[in-house]
Amino acid sequence: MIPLEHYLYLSGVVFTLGLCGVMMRRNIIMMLMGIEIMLNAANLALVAFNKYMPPGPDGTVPMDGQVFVFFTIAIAAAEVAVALAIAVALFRRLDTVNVDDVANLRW
Amino acid sequence: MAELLFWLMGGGMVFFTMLTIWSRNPVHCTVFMILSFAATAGLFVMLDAYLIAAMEVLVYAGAILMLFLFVIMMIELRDEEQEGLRLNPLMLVAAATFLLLLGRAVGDLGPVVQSQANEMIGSPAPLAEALFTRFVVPFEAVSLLLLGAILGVVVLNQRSRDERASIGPATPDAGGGSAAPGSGAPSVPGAGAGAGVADGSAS
Amino acid sequence: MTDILSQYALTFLVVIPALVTTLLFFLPASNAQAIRGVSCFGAALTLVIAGWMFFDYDQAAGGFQYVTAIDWVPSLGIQYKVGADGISVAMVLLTGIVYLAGGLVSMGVDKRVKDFYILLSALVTGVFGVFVSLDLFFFYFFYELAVVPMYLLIGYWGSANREYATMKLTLYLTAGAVVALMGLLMLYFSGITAEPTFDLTAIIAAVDAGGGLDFSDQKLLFPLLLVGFATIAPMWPLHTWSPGGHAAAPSAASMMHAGVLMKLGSYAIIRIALPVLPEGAVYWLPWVAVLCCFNIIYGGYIAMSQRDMKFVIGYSSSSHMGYVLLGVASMSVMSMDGAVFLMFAHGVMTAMAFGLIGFFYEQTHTRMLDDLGGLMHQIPFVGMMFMMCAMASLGLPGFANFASELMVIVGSWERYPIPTLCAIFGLVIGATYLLRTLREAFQGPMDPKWSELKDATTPMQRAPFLLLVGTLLVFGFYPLPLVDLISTGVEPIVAKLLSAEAGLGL
Amino acid sequence: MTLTSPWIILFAPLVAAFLIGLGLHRHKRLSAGLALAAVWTGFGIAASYLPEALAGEGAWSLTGAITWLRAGDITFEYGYLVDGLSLIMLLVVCGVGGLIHVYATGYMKGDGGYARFFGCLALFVFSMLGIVLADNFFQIFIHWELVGVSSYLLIGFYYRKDSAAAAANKAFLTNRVGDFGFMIGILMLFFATGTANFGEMSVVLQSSEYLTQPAFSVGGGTWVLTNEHFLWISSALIFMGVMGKSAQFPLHVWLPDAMEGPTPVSALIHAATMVAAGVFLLARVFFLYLPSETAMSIIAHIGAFTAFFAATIATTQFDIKRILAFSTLSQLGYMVMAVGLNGTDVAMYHLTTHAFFKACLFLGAGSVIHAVHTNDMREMGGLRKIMPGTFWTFLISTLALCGLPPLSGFWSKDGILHLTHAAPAYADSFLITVLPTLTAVLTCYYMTRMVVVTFLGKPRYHGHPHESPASMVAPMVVLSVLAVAAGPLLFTENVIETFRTITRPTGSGPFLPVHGDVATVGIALAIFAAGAIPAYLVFGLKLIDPATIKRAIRPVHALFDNRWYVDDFYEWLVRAVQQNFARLCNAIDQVLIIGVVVNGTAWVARAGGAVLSRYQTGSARNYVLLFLAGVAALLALNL
Repeated sequence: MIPLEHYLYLSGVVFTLGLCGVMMRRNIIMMLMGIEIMLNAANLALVAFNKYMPPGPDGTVPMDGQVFVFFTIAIAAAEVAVALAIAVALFRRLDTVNVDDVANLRW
Repeated sequence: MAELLFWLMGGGMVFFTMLTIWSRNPVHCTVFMILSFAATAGLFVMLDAYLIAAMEVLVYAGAILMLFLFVIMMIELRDEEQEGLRLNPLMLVAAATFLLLLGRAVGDLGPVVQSQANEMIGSPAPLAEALFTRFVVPFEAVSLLLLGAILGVVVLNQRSRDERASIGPATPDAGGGSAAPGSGAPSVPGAGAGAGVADGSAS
Repeated sequence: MTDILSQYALTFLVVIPALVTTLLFFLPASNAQAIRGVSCFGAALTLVIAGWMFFDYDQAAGGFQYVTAIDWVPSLGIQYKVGADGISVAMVLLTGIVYLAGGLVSMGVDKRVKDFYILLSALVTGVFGVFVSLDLFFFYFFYELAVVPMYLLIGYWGSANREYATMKLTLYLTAGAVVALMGLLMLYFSGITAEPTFDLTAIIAAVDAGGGLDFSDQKLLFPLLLVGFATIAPMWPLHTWSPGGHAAAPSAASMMHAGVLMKLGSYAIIRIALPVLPEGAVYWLPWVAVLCCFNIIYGGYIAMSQRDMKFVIGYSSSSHMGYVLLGVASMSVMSMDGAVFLMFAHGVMTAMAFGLIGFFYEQTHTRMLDDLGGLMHQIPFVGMMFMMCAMASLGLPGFANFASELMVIVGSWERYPIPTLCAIFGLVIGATYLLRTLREAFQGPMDPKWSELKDATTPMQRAPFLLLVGTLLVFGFYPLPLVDLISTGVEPIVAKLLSAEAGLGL
Repeated sequence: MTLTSPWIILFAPLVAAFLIGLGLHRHKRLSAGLALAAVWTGFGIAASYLPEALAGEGAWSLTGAITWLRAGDITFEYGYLVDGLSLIMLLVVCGVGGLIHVYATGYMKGDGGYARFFGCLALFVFSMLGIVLADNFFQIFIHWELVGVSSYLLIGFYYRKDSAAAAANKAFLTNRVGDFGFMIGILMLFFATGTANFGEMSVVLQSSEYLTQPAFSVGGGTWVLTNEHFLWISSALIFMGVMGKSAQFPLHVWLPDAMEGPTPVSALIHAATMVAAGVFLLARVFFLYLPSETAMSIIAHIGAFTAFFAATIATTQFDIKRILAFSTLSQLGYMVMAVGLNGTDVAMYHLTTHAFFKACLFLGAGSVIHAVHTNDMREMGGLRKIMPGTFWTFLISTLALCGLPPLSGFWSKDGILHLTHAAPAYADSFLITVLPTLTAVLTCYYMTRMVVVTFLGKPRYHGHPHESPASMVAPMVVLSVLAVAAGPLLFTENVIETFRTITRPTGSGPFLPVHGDVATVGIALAIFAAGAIPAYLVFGLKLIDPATIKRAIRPVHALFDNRWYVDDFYEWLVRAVQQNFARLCNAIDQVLIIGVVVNGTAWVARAGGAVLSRYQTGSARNYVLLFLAGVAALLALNL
């Protein structure tokens, strides 16, 4: 049996990789991908937690972890749709998807 | 057997993820990401989350990443924008620290969870029951969210009449969407940035 | 009819200006005459109700009367609860008088009349609400409701330097309100009552039953309420918003502001801070008495060095509010009666002063003493009224201000002889700057450039000033009814303070 | 009827003032008539008490009160107390006042503010009568202030003249300074004795145990102030009010300037009644001063000094009304001194006679001014022929003021001079023993100078002066008759007894009868000769050029001419000290409170915003990094 920690370590490593992707790539689409990776890592942790969750008083295991993953996926879908739309709009307007060129939101 | 499978899937997941963030070509990235997600789906199966595993493949790999591909194709990134990972020592240190802390957190995991895995939780029935009873309000909320996202996407990419009439991105966008409050900002990047700065200081 | 009135009189007071506000929304902006008519009619109606309450309030019974309570959010202990004791009735009467006078004085406003009157009546709604609320939540709500329209009134209709003045005023008052809100919330969660409640009467009842906070808690909590409310009072050194704000505001706004809004602070201290935290009050009030000296003396001297008439009156207001706070701090029936009475008298007086200055400012476009002079000859009615106003302000017998200041002085002498000496000396200072103002603006030879000035000649122009000066004279000559009325509200509070003091053995 | 009529005396003028103010001012004659009616009604009612009062041997009094204010356990009453003392004062105020009202109908004819003038006069009469009738300290304070304001209104009657407005302000403010002390004194007394009512307070103070009780102690009993000492402090503070109203040094500065008002005002307020209110108050509350040597001596010395001081200034002035004003100051000094020397009755007597002849002098001066349109004596002269009525009444009053026997001034002033020598406690006090007599000589000097320069000699006036109308001359005639008759005729032994019993509480000194024996008459004549003959020699016969004298005594003359520089000192005080202090306060407010505290807070907020906004780079990756740092920090904190 694989202990929970293994899944969590795996999830942490993948999350950090996603984070590196977000931080170190300048292409907005690649940053989005990094975000998706992070979400996915979190999903893995949630599902693993669900597997190792103590059963409730009536003996059944609550499915909260999987429900959360369900929501995460749905929200990720929505997020990606909007974010990509923004990316497209950005490209059309400014002819770039490089975030360093889009630093207007400063003081 | 289970161990082997775990190391295989987990290793695959990490490996493909690394390739995803490393590759210069976005299309390759997308493909590696699909593979990474497939490995994740395998892990989900190992964790008895069959429905989630199916959704992972269908929604993530099938739908979301296809969307990425479409957009990447549509945008036709120029070469200099296809650059890969830019290693920044500060960021690397930050990521490493974060990883360390995360590891410590996992190591310190208290008695919140049991060490023994639950058996026989793979049926989608309890998941559905939870979704439609306790989580029915968030569930409905998500449907609204999706609707909003659809509308947002449509609005964001709606071209104004002027824009449609003229050709190319050089014409001002007369408030085609809610994305740019300073409608009429010229699409030349530098000038646009200038207008944006002006807006920012005014607000 | 009378039954309905006595049951809902206070609700009417809050609702009438609110209704006026609503009604004005639907009137066409071009029909200025109708807008003014509706506003003044509403104001007159509130004055009639307030006047009726003045006569109808059962002094023998005392306590809160005309109480109406409607549950609003029962789970949080919020209810719409209004009621009036002697202090509230006096303040409500003041508000009614100043509202009507302010409405009449503003007949001359011709810039966006509709919006002006909408804001004015919204402000009055808030003021009436504060004076009659017995629920801390609504108290705070109305308090903010009174402050916000002022921002717009000064910001749009104001005169010189209005942006700075209105920003400063609003920030100050809001900051004060937030500090007070912190205090109110701490009170709410402090566990005085079994269930957290905003009901002031329930809290006071619990305190009276021996369930008040510990002395150490009261010591911490009282300054919050004090500073929060004293900002609008305004107590030195929190006063600097007031002269500039008054000076920049349009006439009616200055009148409402100096006349009524400033009284919210000291009213709130008397209404909430003292009865709920009597021991904290006993501990802190001597410090208030010390600050009062600064208000009185220092405010007076600053008024002396001003050249702008509105600034003179503005600083004199902060000087006079020193008397009010001194009266509150002295914890005797005489002094606190005097303080409330002075709030009333000063409200009427200062409303009149700002109304009069506004009257000729519309024509001269200057309020600087160096530019004016000899106006008495050209505008004798306004001049006479201003003279009476100045006389009232410097504490001339026959005006209500004298009676009230005398009460404050007599009532404070035993407890705080030195601050009272300052207060008496303040009368000398007051006479100095007011007479100087009077002389430089109205007496002496007249500059020929003012020969075109028009006096207030029509009854409509004179009515607000006659109303105000008449009030001052009536209560100045025979203050007994009003003072007796105020006493019914003040006596229980003073009794609480004195027993708290005895309990502390300070 | 008798019980309510004091209210009528008091409020009739107020009603008149209100009616005039509320709309009757358009009808000039009606306004004047109302004011006249009000004041003469008062006189009539007061006179109706006279037989009863004289028959009552001093025990007669009328009292009544209503509650004006009450709060807690303190009640302010508003009442009246009519006894012999206030009755005399009532008669003086209403009688002299009434005559001056009549005079004013002629004097003010044609003035634009005719009705306003009578309205203010009526207001003044109300205020003054309130002082006279008051039965407690708070009421007297109220009317003290009201008198101040009616005086302010009347001095500033010609408000378009800058000097008039300034004089009015000065009068009000000087009085306010006096009232500052007055109020403190009242408060001290009120809380020490527990009552503000004169009758009750005197009962409290009469018990000797009360006086030795400690009023309060400081430092755990190391420094105990007994009621006796407490009392002299408070009564000295009360005297501050008197100094303001009765223009005693150093609060005298307003009275000469107050001559900017119309002449009837000067006569009524600044000679006959209001300024005498201080003396009246001293008599009324004499029970305060009786137990205290210190307070009495303060009063006596200040009075004596004021008398001499004002007389010296009067010798150098040229403005006819100013001379009279300084003369009034001087005579008030006499009265105050007399009170301090335990001679309340003589003080009140002098007050009464002085009211007659000084009012007459002012009216005469007004008549002259009316005729020649100037106040400067150097532009008068030779008016005797043209204005015989004015001249003769003026002369009689002058002689009365100089104390020439057997005119009324002789009897009253002699009584005071007599006191100065009969007080053993002050036998070695130069101020008390020598100066009053010297002042009497100076009085004769400057009054003779005035009469000579104004009415005798060659005409120096411009235009065509003529005698004033009957409405103006008649009151002067009546007053001069009174000035003559108030000596042996009016002031009978009976009235003196009444005075004495009322104004001399138990334990006061022996009663000194005023009687004209040969020695007294001789001294009076000698004083008159010493003052009048040099004046006549210099100004009438022109034996010596006044300029020569002026040169000879230049420093002294400069001192007198500049009013001993007191006004300059005050001016400096106001200009240099007070105004600068006000500016300092304003600077503190602007710089420290508004500048540092208020705007400082705003600056800190702005600066903080400016600093923090640097981290708003707009680069998404930076935000991620910061976000990561935040999460890491939270994690690290939790582990």
